[in-house]
Amino acid sequence: MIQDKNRKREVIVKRIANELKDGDVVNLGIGMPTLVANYIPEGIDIMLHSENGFIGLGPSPKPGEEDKDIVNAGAQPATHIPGAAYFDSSMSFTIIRGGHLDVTVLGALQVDQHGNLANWMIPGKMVPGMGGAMDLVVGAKKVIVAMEHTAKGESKILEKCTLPLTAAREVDMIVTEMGVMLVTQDGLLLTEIAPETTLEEVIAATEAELKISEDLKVMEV
Amino acid sequence: MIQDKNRKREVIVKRIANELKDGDVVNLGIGMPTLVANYIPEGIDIMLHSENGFIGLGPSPKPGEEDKDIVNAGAQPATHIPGAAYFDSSMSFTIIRGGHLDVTVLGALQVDQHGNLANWMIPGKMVPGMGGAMDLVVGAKKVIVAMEHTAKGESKILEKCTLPLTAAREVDMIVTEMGVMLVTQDGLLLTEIAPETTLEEVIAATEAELKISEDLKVMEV
Amino acid sequence: MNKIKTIEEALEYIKDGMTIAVGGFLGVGTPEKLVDAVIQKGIKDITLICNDTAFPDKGVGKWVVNKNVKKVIVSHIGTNPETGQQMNEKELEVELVPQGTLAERVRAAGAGLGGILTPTGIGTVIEEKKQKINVDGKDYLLELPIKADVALLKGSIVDKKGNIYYNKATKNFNSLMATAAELVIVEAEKLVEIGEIDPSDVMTPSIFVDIIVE
Amino acid sequence: MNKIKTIEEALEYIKDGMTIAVGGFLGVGTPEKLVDAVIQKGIKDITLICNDTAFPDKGVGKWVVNKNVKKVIVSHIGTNPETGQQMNEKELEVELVPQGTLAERVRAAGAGLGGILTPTGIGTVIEEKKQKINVDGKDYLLELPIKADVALLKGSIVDKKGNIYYNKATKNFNSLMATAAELVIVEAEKLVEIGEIDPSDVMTPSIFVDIIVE
Repeated sequence: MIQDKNRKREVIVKRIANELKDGDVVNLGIGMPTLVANYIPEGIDIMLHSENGFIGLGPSPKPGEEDKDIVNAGAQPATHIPGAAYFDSSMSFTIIRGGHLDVTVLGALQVDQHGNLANWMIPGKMVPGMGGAMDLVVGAKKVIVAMEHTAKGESKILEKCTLPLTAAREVDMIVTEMGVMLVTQDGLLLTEIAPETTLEEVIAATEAELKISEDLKVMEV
Repeated sequence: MIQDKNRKREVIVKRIANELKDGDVVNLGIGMPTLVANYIPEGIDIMLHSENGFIGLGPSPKPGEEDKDIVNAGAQPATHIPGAAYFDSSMSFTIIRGGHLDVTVLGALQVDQHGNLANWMIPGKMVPGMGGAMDLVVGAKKVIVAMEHTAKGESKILEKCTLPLTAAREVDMIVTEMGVMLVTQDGLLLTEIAPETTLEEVIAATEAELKISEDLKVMEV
Repeated sequence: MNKIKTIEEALEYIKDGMTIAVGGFLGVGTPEKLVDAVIQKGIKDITLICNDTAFPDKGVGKWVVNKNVKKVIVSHIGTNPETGQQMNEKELEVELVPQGTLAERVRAAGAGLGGILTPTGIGTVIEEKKQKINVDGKDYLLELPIKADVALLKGSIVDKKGNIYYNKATKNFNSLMATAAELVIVEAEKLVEIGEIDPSDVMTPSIFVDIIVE
Repeated sequence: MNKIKTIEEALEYIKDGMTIAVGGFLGVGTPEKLVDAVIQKGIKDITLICNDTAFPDKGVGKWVVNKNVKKVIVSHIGTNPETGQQMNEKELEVELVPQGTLAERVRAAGAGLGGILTPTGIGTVIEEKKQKINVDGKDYLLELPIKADVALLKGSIVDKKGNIYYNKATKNFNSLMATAAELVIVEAEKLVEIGEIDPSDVMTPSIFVDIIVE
């Protein structure tokens, strides 16, 4: 089982980066999902969507080279790549909601075996708001959850979410530091397991029932 | 009663031009309404809307100076004035339907005392389609009908339209070569009468009941 | 990803019976080369989504004359007598849609909306067979999305990634059709290198465009 | 018509209790001078329509800190701890709206639509008290227009007629808010003569703008 915090993140975001295909239009959520951009395989051409209003998000600017009119959806200074395009919020969500976004990668507080996702509030504690997440999860062709498998020792992969949902039955894939799970009609299917990790460890850390793929592979990260 | 075809048109469009106010955003329909642009009083600033996608329609270009990318909604070569703006059809009808258009001037086949308008088809005979007319009549703050009072001796101002409607109860004002009529809660109110025209002539040419304003004026044209 | 193809290559994606959305307003902003290529290839039974049927010798009006279409969904047919004639002879089905409603229905398809509520058409024949919904005491018609298999666009300036800039009154329905089709083909009036269109000025982002022809 | 006014003159149109729509995304593209002037004048009981409540020291976040607002209609409050705190203490009403739904609701108001159908929020608390409409076997929420008394915009380049050009990521909600308010005030980063913005590149046509400040 991977213990190092940084190594956990690396395993998760590297694996997700390998999931992307040439030509994909991708939205990466704030936090860990953003790091996926650092591992996109050579030779494939990805267009990153920033929901504040552009496609063609580039790397962070060098200090002193920030443009006040270019930020990402987390208000961090950003850049655009050649061939980028800026637009208003209505077009930004036309892209998201209209099925023009191939992949969205988001963090989660909880996700369950039906593909339900909760990531926008903890009643009475923390209510950041959903921002663009509800639209992203409903609209993207493929929804990938990027998160650590557990929080404070508790499983985040449940039979049924207990927190208010971001969207119902929309998650396609969950990637954690322990493995890769697909949401299927029959529940969660573990298709890949992380290096240094045993099947027993994954099952013990997962509240939801896990089906194990007959073709279970080790995550290539 | 005015008999000359050109004089009729002139009376109608001049009177409508006098109805426009400084700063008005105005859409002029194809045909006679277009001529209103030629009589806009000095010193008032009107923005003409062209539903194919711009605001700031200017006069026709000189022969040889046509720009293939600038036409009016009738596909005639057009120009734009300084400060014009081009946009797509969705913005064009946002302007129309969203209440951002002060005045629309349209022709009619029939109009009735309830403010119903028919101007887009004659079943079995002529079906040009409504184009932008249904949106214009529903959306504009003020709907002015510009037409001759009669067609082939028959009144075009009826108790009740018999042709398929363009919109129900949306017409505010009717201007013909015989006078100016307002659509009120109580029916049509004749507020102005054309020069060289008698009240008896107007009433005889109008199928709908006409209330006569106590303050009836002669059209200034 | 190289999106640049010949017109012949692009035409391979267009089949008989498809629903095709075409940009342009009375032919202005219509990709005439693509329109002509469809005629030349003899594509049949097209359902056309367009603002109008243009003129007999211009834009999609030529498709009506050449009988490439079985149905048109448009706001206006008055400038093309051939459309009215074929309609009267029941050779051609014509669905007339108010222009603003047409724009919103195409946009709704592109934006993933289930429909929009418009006041336009209330009290007219446009109401027929449509759901009426009352909001705050006012009646609206529920108008549903219209989506196409293929969209044919005309771009004034197109970069090699597919970003489009529409000059002046050529925008019209082009930017809407771009969002509402499975496959989007743009005919570039001027093809430029990636980066030559200022990213703030792009009117249709490249991600909507599948094929670029010159 | 001279639309150019001082900030003081423009502020005369803003009253306690008004619903004010403000452009910007986490403060980027927000008219900071107008925001500050509202604080300085001590306008109270504002209902704010904005993408978010920005940061305590930036954009409309300052209104929250200075208690100019009684209600916010936004998609996100996570970057401004003051919003959450006032919400928990019931000093501030917070209506959270999914960002894409917020964009469409503002647009619907501007476009004269009675509402739009979105799949976003189905199966979540957003459903509560909303009409569900099934189209072709799929459920959608009917979301209603949101309109403001006043919109405060930031324009990168504004001409003296009121045409606006938004640079890069400053477009966001500015172009939508412009359509959905009784009175529209734009703060120009750069004010230019009429005609200096290419008519094809205008992003908010002048007819939406009532007042220009520098």
